[in-house]
Amino acid sequence: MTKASELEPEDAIHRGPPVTVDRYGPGKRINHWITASSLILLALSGLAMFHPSLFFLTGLFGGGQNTRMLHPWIGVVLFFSFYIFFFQLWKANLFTRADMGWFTGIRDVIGGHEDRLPEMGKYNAGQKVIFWAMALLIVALIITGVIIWDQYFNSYTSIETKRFAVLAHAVAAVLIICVFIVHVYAAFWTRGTFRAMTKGSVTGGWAWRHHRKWLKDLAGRGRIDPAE
Amino acid sequence: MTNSWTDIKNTDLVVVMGGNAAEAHPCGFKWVTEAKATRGAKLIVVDPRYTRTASVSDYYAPIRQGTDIAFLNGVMKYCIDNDKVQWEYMKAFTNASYMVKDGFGYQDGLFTGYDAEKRDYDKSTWDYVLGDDGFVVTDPTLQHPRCVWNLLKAHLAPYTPEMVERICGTPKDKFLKVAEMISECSSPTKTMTSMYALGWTQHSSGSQNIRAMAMLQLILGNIGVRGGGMNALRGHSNIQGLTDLGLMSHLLTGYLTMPTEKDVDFTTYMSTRQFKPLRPGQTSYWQNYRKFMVSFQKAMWGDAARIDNDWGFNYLSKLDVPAYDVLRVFELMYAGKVNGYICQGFNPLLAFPNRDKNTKALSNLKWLVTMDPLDTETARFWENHGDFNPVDTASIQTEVFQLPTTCFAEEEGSLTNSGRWLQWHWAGGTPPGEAKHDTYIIAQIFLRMKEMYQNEGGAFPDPILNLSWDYADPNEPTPEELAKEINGRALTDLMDPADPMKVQVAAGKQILNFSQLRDDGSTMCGCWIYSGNFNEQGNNMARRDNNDPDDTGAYLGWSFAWPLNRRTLYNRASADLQGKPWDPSRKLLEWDGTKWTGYDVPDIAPTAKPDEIGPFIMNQEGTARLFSRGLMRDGPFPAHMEPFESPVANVFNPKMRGNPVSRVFQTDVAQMGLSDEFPYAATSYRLTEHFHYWTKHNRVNSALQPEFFVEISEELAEEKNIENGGWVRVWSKRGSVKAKAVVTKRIRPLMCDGKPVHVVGIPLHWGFTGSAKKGLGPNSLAPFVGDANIETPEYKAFLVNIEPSTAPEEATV
Amino acid sequence: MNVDLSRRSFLKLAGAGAAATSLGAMGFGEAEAAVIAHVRPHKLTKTTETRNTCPYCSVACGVIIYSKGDLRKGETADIIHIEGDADHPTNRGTLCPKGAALKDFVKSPTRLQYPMHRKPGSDRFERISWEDAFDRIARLMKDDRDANFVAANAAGVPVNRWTTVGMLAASATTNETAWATFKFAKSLGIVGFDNQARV
Amino acid sequence: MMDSPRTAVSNPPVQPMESNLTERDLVRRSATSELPPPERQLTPVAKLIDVSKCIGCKACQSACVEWNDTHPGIGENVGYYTNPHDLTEDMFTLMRFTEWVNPETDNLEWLIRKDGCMHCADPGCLKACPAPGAIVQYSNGIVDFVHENCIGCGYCIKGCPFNIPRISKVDHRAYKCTLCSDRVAVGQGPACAKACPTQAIVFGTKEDMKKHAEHRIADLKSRGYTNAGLYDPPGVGGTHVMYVLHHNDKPHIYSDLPDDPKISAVVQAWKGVTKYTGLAAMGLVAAGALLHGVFGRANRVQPEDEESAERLVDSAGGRREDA
Repeated sequence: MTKASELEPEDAIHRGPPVTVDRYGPGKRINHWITASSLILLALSGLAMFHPSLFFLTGLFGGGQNTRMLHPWIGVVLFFSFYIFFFQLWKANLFTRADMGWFTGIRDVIGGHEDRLPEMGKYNAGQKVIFWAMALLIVALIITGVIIWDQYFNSYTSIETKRFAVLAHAVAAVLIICVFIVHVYAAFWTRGTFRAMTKGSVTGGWAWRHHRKWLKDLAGRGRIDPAE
Repeated sequence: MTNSWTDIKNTDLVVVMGGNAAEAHPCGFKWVTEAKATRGAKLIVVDPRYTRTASVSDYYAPIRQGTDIAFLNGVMKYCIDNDKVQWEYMKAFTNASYMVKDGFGYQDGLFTGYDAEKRDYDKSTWDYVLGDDGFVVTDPTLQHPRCVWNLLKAHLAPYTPEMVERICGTPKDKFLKVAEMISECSSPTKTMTSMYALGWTQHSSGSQNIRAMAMLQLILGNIGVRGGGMNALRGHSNIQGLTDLGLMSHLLTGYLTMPTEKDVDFTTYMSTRQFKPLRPGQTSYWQNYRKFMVSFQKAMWGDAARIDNDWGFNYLSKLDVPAYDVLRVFELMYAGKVNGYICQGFNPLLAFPNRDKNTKALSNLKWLVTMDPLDTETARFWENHGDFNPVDTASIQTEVFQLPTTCFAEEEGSLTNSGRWLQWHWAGGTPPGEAKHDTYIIAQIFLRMKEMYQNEGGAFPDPILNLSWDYADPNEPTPEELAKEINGRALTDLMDPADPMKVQVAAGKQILNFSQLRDDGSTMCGCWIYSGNFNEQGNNMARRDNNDPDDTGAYLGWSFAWPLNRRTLYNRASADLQGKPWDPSRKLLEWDGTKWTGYDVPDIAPTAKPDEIGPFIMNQEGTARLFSRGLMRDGPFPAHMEPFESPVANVFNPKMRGNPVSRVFQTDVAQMGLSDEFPYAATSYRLTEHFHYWTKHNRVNSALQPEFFVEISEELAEEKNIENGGWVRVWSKRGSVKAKAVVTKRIRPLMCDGKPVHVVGIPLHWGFTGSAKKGLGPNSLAPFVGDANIETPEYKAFLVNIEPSTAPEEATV
Repeated sequence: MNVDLSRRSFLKLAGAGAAATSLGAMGFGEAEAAVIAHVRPHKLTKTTETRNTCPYCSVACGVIIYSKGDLRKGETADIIHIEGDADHPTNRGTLCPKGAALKDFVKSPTRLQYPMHRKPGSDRFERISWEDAFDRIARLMKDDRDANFVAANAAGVPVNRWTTVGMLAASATTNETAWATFKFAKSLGIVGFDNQARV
Repeated sequence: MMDSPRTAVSNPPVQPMESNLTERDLVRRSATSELPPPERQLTPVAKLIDVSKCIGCKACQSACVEWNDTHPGIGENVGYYTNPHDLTEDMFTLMRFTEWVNPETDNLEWLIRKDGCMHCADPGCLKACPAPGAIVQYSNGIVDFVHENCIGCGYCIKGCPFNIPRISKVDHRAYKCTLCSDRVAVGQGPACAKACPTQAIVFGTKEDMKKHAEHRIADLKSRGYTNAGLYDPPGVGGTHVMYVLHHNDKPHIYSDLPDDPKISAVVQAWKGVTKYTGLAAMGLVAAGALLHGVFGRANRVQPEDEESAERLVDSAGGRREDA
């Protein structure tokens, strides 16, 4: 038995067939999608100001002036929305010994041979990496972002500082976009994942296949509602 | 200016002392930088502050304000002691060889004949020894102890470099460097120009400051030559014109003078003015005074000025005092003896010293009329603005009329610049609102008064009823009509003196210039020195030919310069006794054997032989005066005098305060401060970003220099722990101001007579109207005393105290 | 081969898809076309030039006034710019910080527009017509002159002094205005008549 | 078509004139890769500021405000002559005052430098600008801002080695000295150069200005300024606004004029390597995912997984919470 910290309050099994398992409550889902959409908007508006070949993206926001004006505000939304999310999930994302096996067996991960890997809790190591990467990059982006938010914070830092900030902001942005792509693709590739963020539940089979330890813990703790 | 702005490019050395040309006259100063860049000329700045002029100088020497005479006397002594004199020039063109009466002398800082009671000199001994022929006795060898040259040397003897350092606080080595650089210009082929302004005039000994430099320039042979001269940089665009036209209490036009009570009739008046030559064959041009005077009277009163009524001589006021100058008038106003006042484009509340006294004086008026394009403080002197104008509005019973006038851009006419150029300009804009031309306003008031005198009679209406006012539209005389009146015209046919059969000028025609004026009433001329400005050739002030043959800087085809379009005064002195230019590369005139030829209009009769007639034709002597006889109230030689408020005593006479003959009103004696109570030497000045109290109404200039400040040295700041940019209070015996402090390296304490003297600089551009931040100025602090000869207030040297303070308060309305 | 979106999984993607399409609605692809490079239009085109001189110091720099409208054609002229006259021998087109900002002196918000009158003890100026102002001023002057004029001194010499009213003449008016002012003041016998020269 | 003006000492025309600076004269355009080469090469112009002739009168500031119709605010005195205290979107040029005691002579020197856009041959502002056509460089050397295209991001400020551009708080667009491109376009020199009373500011072809500078430097050397020289920094490819300095060996004493200005290495990295590797990285990850998506097998839940889950749940028995 592992500590309850890897389980979250709303996690629960419903008898089948087919068996379904609650993974995210409505709060978390709304929270996730706000974060997700701000990240997408930030990527689009940021890329527009990052490379001339993508400047046309400013059209999405009603022109360059609006893009420049909106981008930082969306950043603020992302920051708060993500960190509300963060403080609910961080415990479950702490690394465990089992995660080592996942990393060493990364080939099997990509090959889809999860049976050859240790059983995963609610989150596998890959998801945890994504989680912590997001957390760190968003901090970096909000800090550097504020430094170069001239409309309000111009007078607080030197130009030299701003130059480093704008560089760091660009690098962090590139990284977070890469992380984002991996995250989205992983969700798509691992069939049956999206419903976790739409319906909020997954099938028992999905849980058995990808997060068997999580499923067993739930079962072990009898987090199962009565058969209908 | 004896020379013109454009002539400065011909100089080898520019001495800016008693002025700050780069800041106050930047576009004229251009010609200094031009001379530096093209001729390798040098620039010396002597000033209590390291000014923006100093920032581009080759050598800067500090000096305590009000001690310029000691400095210049020291330089003169240095030149004489080191044989740096242009001997031939000095001997021939000055009165150095003239013998002076035995009685004359100088002791303990005073000349002979001083009367402490009257605060005046008996000047009878300040004169030449005249021979039986009525001419001055001279000693061309300069050996006789009583000749001007030896008296001058004796007078200068005390002004050693050590004495200069003791009085002026100028380190000996710096003084010697300046003296050495200046003395080089005694060479006939090197010339120096003096550019000065109110840094010399605004002292109780202002006139003598200027005399001292003029004498130095004569010793060096720099008067009348290209790139030389005494160049007074006038402050305002047409202050030269208003002075030339005699808009002063003691003057008539063209430096004709107002009669005094002594001039009981025209004959008596003329007897003291038609100067006879003091040397054989000299011109003494004032012998023509009567022509100018009669023609002036005819211009004023036309047919009412007839020979049988002394040409209307009695229409003129006769003065019972030397002058009803502005200080005297405000003193009278303060005493409740003035009922009405008209301020035409003038802001006395900020312009005259002792603001508190000005406010009280204006409050005593029954009525005040202001004519101005701008909303001046004077027009609102009754309005409470907290610390910026702390008055009790309700108690002020003065009725005020604020009349809006046009400004330069909306009117046509001529202005006379510092170089005596009369330049015509045209209107380019429509006046705002109901603003009117000054001439219209003056005409309206005059015509109404005239009508009242016609209908009601009243006190001596003749000069008013008879004033010639025959303009096409009496309600608004046109600039052309007035300009033609100034030029003058023939009233009857003028016959040619050379050929009595020939008509020189037909009746009604404009005269060519003042040489055609007559004293028999057959000509009229508003201002003789301007005559030629608008003759039958047309409006010469509007000429715009900017050709300059051989780049002399003369520009004879540009506008019109008085007198007779002459660009350099005393220009005959640019050539030697044979009529050859001292410096061929800087020729102005040359004697071709029969007449004077050259680049400028000769300042002498064109056929006057060089070895016979002296260059200074306005003087009875034909020469320039190193010894000015009784013509200046405070002495024939410049002698060191301390300001009335000085941090140190006069080293020649510790008991002597200020200028011994300056006029001091009883009410002001009590308001003089002493150095124990007010230890710091204050001076006032302009900043290049602003023009007096006008440009604070301009958003652009207000942005460039937004707020009133005072400047002090880092040493004084430390002593008083005043921080840069912090608020300070500066106060004198007469008032107190609050200002921002600018702590700078550009002002350093000076060691004078063994004690450090701290200088406090106070710029003058702020008030309580306009766009800039509200502020006060030096006139809240300066003393109500003027120069002994011309009554220019002592704005440049007075005493204050200073302390850290807080921001001034606005009116609580 | 795994990109086989079944109807169900397509619906699952709907959330993300919706975002994209609604963004499209915001005008995707309609990024504004950049304005081609251009400099500011020359603002003096079709203005009227008038030669004048700077009213400040005694260098008397030549200036050119640029106005919309031409006084010489009887039009109203609105000054839009003032600049140094390059043909002028003294300033050669240069101007100091005051001269270079002359337009905003002419147009300063504190330029006076109307005659104003302050009654004794009042705390404000009030509009007055030119006619009323002239009548009142002339009357005040006439009455004071008649009351205080000094016709002759003790010795009976006519002195014609009016000392109870003084006048200051402007230092920036034209010589022509000055001459008219001179005639006015001296003929009235105002001895307290002076100008800025002394200050 | 006329070429570049040779002087600022002339009176502007009032008759309609065709602009001499158009899109066809551009040599650089911000955020634009392939710009058609200009049809002609205008003679490079330059403004030469002779600090040794400058009297700090601020006529250049006045003339600049009046010509460009800006509205600088009225500030306060904070103990210095420099007003306003910094360049602003309404003050394109600024006299900066420094009181410097020369250690060699122990004499005070009041160093007054006219600050403003240097019109670099290699403009950092243009390099940093993300908005196509917001910053342009004409073949005569003028670097100008096209405000309609400006998005107000402030990258130009970070790109500029001289800290010149300023963003308007009102319209959020960048402003700086245009070298009076509108005057140059009709054959006139900049307003500041025309106004400058001592002609410390002169304008003409860059070649002429360099010749003029030589004379001035010779004069200064003759007056003892042995280090007098021309400031035309190569680090930014030279500038079209140059200084004559009496102490050219230490430009920094003139209120921090950079001794050797360059576009910051950080900005170079940001606008260079980061831009390309960044795009590449994102591209690769996306491509990787796509390829994996197309050719790799989907990770599907198998029926036996479901069964195992059901078995587990059944065996887990009834509901109990023993956490």
